[in-house]
Amino acid sequence: MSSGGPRLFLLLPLFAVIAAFLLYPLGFLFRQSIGGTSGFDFESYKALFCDSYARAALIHSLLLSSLVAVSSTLVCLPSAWLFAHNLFPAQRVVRAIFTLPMSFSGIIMGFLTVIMLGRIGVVPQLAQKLFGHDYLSGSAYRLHGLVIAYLYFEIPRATLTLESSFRKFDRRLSLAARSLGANGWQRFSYVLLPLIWLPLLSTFAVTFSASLGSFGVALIVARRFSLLPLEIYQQIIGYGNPRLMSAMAITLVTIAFLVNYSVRLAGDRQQRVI
Amino acid sequence: MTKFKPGLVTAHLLTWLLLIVVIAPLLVVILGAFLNVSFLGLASEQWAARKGDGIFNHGWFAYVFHLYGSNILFSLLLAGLSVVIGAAISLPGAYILATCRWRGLRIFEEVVLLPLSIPGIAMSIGLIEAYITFRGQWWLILCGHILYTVPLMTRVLTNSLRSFDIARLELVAQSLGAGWWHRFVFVVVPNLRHSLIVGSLLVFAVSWGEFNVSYLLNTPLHQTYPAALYATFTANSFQVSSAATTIFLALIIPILFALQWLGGDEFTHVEQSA
Amino acid sequence: MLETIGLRKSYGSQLAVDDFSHRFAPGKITTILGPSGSGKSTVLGMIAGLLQPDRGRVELGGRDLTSISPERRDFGMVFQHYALFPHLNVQQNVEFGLRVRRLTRKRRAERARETLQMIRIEHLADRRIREISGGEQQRVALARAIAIRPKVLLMDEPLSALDARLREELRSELLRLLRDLAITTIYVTHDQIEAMTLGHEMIILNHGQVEQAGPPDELYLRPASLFVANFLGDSNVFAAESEEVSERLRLPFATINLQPNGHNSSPNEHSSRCWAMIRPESMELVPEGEADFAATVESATFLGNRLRLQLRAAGEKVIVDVENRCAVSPSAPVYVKVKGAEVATWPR
Amino acid sequence: MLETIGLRKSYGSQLAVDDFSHRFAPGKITTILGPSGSGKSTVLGMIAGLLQPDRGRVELGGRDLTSISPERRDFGMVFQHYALFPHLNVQQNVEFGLRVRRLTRKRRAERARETLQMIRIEHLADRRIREISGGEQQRVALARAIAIRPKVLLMDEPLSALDARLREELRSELLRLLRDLAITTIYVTHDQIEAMTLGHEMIILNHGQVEQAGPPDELYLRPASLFVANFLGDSNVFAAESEEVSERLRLPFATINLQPNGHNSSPNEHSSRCWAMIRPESMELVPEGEADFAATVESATFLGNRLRLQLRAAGEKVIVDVENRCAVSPSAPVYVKVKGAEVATWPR
Amino acid sequence: GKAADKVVIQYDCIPNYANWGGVTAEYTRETGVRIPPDMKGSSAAMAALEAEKANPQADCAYYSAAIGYQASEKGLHQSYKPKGWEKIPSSLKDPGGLWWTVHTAYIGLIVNKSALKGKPVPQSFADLLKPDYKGMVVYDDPTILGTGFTYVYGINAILKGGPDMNAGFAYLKKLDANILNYAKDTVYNDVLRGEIPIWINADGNGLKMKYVDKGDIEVVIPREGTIAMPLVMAMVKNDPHPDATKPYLDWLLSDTAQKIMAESFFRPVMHVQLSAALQKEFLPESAYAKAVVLPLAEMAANADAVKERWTNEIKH
Ligand SMILES: Nc1ncnc2c1ncn2[C@@H]1O[C@H](COP(=O)(O)OP(=O)(O)OP(=O)(O)O)[C@@H](O)[C@H]1O
Ligand SMILES: Nc1ncnc2c1ncn2[C@@H]1O[C@H](COP(=O)(O)OP(=O)(O)OP(=O)(O)O)[C@@H](O)[C@H]1O
Ligand SMILES: [Mg+2]
Ligand SMILES: [Mg+2]
Repeated sequence: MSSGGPRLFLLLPLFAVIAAFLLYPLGFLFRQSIGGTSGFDFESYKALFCDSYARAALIHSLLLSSLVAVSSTLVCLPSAWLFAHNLFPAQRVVRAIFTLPMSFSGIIMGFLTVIMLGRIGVVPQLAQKLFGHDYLSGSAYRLHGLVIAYLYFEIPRATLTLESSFRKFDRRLSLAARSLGANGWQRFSYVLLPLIWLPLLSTFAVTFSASLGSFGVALIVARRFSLLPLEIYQQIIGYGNPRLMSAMAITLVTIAFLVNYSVRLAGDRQQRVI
Repeated sequence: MTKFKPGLVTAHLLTWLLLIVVIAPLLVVILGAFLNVSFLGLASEQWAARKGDGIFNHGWFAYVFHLYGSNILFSLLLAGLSVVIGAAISLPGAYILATCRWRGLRIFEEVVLLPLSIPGIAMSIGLIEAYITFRGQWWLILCGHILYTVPLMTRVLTNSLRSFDIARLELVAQSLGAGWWHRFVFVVVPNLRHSLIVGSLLVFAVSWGEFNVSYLLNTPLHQTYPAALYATFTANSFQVSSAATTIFLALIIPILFALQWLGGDEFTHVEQSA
Repeated sequence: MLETIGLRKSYGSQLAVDDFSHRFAPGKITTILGPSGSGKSTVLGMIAGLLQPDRGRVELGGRDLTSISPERRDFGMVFQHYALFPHLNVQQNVEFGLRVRRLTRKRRAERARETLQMIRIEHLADRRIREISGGEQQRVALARAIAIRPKVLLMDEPLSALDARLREELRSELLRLLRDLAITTIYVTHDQIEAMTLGHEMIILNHGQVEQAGPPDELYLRPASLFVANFLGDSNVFAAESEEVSERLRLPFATINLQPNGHNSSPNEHSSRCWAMIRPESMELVPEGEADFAATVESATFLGNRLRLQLRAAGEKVIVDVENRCAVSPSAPVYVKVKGAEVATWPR
Repeated sequence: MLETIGLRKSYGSQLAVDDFSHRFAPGKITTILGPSGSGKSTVLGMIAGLLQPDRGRVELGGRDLTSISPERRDFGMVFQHYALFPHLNVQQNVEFGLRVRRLTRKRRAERARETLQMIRIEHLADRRIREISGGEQQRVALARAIAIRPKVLLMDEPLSALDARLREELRSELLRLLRDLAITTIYVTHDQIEAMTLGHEMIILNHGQVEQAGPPDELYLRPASLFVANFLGDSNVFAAESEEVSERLRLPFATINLQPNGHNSSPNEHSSRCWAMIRPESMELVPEGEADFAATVESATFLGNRLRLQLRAAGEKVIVDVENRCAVSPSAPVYVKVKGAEVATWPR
Repeated sequence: GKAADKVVIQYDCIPNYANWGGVTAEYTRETGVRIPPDMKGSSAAMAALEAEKANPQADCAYYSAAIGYQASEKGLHQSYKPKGWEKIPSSLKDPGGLWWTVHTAYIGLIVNKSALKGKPVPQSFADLLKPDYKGMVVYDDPTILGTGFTYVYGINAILKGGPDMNAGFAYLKKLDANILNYAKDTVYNDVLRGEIPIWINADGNGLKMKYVDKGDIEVVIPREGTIAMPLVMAMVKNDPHPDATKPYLDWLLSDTAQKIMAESFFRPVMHVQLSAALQKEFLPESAYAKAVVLPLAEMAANADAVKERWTNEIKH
């Protein structure tokens, strides 16, 4: 009923920004990746997927991101649940603290990781003092160190996404289930789970694409561990091959987009089903 | 109710654990900035900071301001501009997105929100490569930030517009004789005041901490504070890095707390994408 | 005078309103009653100009309004869900329409005051919206609508969000207020009592079409169709036959005298088969001698001001309302007399 | 037999329910009626075990249920907003309670079938929840609740989300069904007619306290308090005085004969001042001679099965219901007789 | 404008490398001209300059000689002969003034003894291959940092390898097993803190850790020998602030500047009087007996090839 026609021009600024700063650059990158206007080919992509090193970076990235996404989703599940049902003391403060890492750029995460889990990090040194052995020493530079760093980074995202989806869950349903004789576990498996597996997925998607993109952490801690964003970074600061670099970037974007979009589609389908 | 619930208890414990994990590194860093902690290793740059006697010492802050003061100012400027421009662009845009039922707009909205889910580094090299001629212009960094913050603001606004069913209010206003301009000024904007505040804080925080997009866009003269942080992490001693980080936190923490107190539910699932 | 001529609206394939034509008596209240989904809100939307009719037009004093946008029609509107402006307080809400009409702050204030007084909520003037109850919110919504002195007042189920008791209260208040105001009012509801008590005139909609229009008592006493008979109030409907001498009507379980009263459209010539509708209150329990038919009580439900009997007469279910103190024992035989003057019939 | 003993619940400072004690007749329907916020849902919640009472207890057949968690009470529950499981279809919803009781798929299926048949919605079995209408959803919710053969059935305003017409339909269906099932049922509503028609017994709650409990007709005809008198049905309440010879009652505008009928609690000794309540249907228009008092008609509203007159007698407002065809002209004088036997009085 | 002239942009101006932090601080103190820190390594700096050819951002750049030479070949520099230019040995400057040395350093092993956790201090490149040092050794990524490049290129010469460089790469491949990582940025503080036990880098940095920052550090010139690494300045072509830059470049060759560099144990290219105490802290000349001096032209010519080979053979 609100006649959109005359007001559409209000959209122009937004459109301009997106077109100029998002669509054009990405388009440019793509063009570059397939070799510009003059006869194009997909050499760079071939290189990316076949050349052992680049492929390793790609695989590492995917591996790390999925690892982080899964673990962060699981780790934050209980807290999110508590928050959603306002069961935690001084909830606001706690939530605020939880959201801290979100605005940290990855580099701070990296720094913190080194400080805590480096070869002479706080944790190993405490361990040394307490147990006489420097447990976790130098783990910052290994895969699990990296995962921990990213995890730290994803805690707020995961918690908030999960919390909001828990909040959306209608508690009357679980009351109804109770009145029908469903015990805690049955309520969880028969009612809660079927209704929130999608939110779980979307949490996964959010954290996944976030860790896929952030290279600040890796910049500092990733030692012998190459990641796609790092490669892109190296390509641009050192002597790199612009085509390959563009290809890498486009690949990153595509993956992130696909993951998010497919989850969205799944969501819509369930909406239609429910 | 009053019964002992093991699940609940473990959930609480886990949350407390997470809480510690989140806070501990920050405490270490903040202490490191004020105290002459030696067990984390020696500090270079003796020639730079006048070490106070005793364990307390503020010299490092002076040093950080001396070396990176300009970056702080620049980042503040960027954040400020991002907020203003972001609001100016997002407000009308969000209004249309939330009120027009035209099919095409849904797709456009997806595109607008894209930057929230695709890797920042991809966008930044996109900007660099596409606008190579402007390389080294400081406003290219601003563009990077806008590209990242406008979707955020837009999302906050559309969410809250939808949450209070702006369409119905507009109908009433219309029946009371208000044309679309009146409706926009007297109905839409006033109802968005709160969301605008929240959105601005969010944008400010994100822009202040943004690294992925802007790092590569930095120029020698114009570097964002996170970039400076990175510099301190690599080049300066732990104490200096800590001081720098502490300065970063000093700005971010109040904002995040403010957000918790101001932000209603419709924002929680926006923060996650920050 | 407000008039709609052949309004028609369909959403996609589905026809929401078809050929809605009516002349709304000036200064009077017309209620539109119909089941959910019958097109009431759609009609209102088209009159307000918020919806574009596919066909037909709306005229005010002979002037076609089609091309006039809603904000320039000066129609007040009240919605089911109040839709008060959350960022304004009560007074500011009421002033809104005046503000966009560029009235001076002073004039606005006094107009708002007197409107609030009229509705007896001046004490709420400075409250925030979320600080007042549902009933009060509805009053404010009304105040906001009439403050602009609308040419026409449109209300879409204004009370249906309130609980039963509150609804009654507000209903009688509205009655007083609207009749005093004497604004041409169109009032959409799906509550019969509301429709009958408030309306000078009543329109019954079904599947987007007007079933019958007229004063409430006429619709109730002389329903023009089976639908109206069933939809408005409770009724017994029987397949009947009127005898040649059309004074007598043969029901499945009895034959009764029909005093000719104009209510019963004369059954068509060829056949004398017809539908007969008898209201529960149009029958009474009488001594055996005077009865039209005997029946047994299946159940008796207490409705407060009356007692509803479920009777069975020759296999047919019959509901009869009797005095609330009347003592009947279930499955006892009772003798019923039909007030012949109150039977309505249609050819079938 | 289900019994509650001194149930009490407060939210923070505010007392929601206080000292709620009642023995619920086995196999019968008890309706709880009260204004919004009077504590109805809270009572139900405590009986279901979803809320912990601050004090008091719930007993079933003499067994204290306090320590038994809701899921092990075998109480069926129907919520105002159905709360159907969106991810299950109709049949699966109905089967849910049986599934968690570990019935075999086959037994579940047939039990579900017969329940659906009982409620006459077997044709919906395979539909998704969002594909069925509100009324149907409510039926499914009911089916889901009774499928587990509950010891007690609890319903919280099951119909209030439906529109007027649909509500009536479902009400009469519920009536049939519940009376057939003969499960002990507690039915919360704020709709008087629902409460009176469905309930074998009725409890009137106000501010968390029981105002009166008993069969509907008793509550209506012999209200124990002014609140009940005003809340249940329409009534005229006057400040009156009963004369020494307590057969006569002096109203502001007339003096009437009270046939002693036990309804009117004898006014206390010291003073003879009392409240008198007269129902609109307890008065009738009569020829001048037989009248208790004369009055003038202020307005007449058509209510379908009756006509409501707003009279004024010696300055007092009096509402009287008369036959719907009765012809009265506004501001005409009328003569009214009070059915003395139907007047209720309380000391004031 | 006025304000703009108050800064000079120097690429590769890492505060903790060759004490640039101190040097620039001193210059700012004297003249008020600001030289912001810049974290690019030599190669990164060259890459940036090339990318910015259209509108240069930097005024001058600091390289390890070979990269500086290469950059000049790419035509990224403009000719400038700062005061005292003539005093620089001709082998250490471009006759056209496209680059010139400011100080020299030698590749050595910077060892944080406490971080060794009791393991013996390695004395030679050969020692580094011992499993003892697994995950303890760091050298700079040659594709980004000049020092790293100089080492990767020079190790072959030290090991008496032929022009095919196989010897060097064979060694690096073995060393790879013990590498903690290939640093993309200076790890000065990581070494000082003990985060990194062994860093193959300019000896000057190590000595500074030892004497200035009082770290538990030992600087070892490997038995096999070491590589002389001239570090050069160059003025960028079409730079934004030439007027501010030239005085700065002059000043860098002045006694004050050279002394400050010397205080961080990078050997000044100019002859400056150093205090006896400072003299003692420098390693004895004898230590550098077996220092190899690499032919810059050839080095520059092969630079890209070597970097690529390193990337393919070692890093992957
Ligand atoms: N925006 C819409 N899009 C599609 N169909 C619609 C829309 N609005 C109404 N309809 C359909 O048009 C018909 C009439 O709707 P309308 O809202 O006018 O009925 P109503 O009488 O107001 O119902 P209710 O009493 O529930 O308000 C309904 O069948 C409805 O499904
Ligand atoms: N969760 C709660 N927290 C605080 N107060 C509550 C809560 N639930 C109910 N109350 C208060 O307790 C009182 C009784 O509430 P309850 O819902 O039982 O009333 P009700 O009769 O069911 O009202 P309604 O007819 O609107 O459902 C009300 O005043 C309500 O404000
Ligand atoms: Mg409607
Ligand atoms: Mg309730």
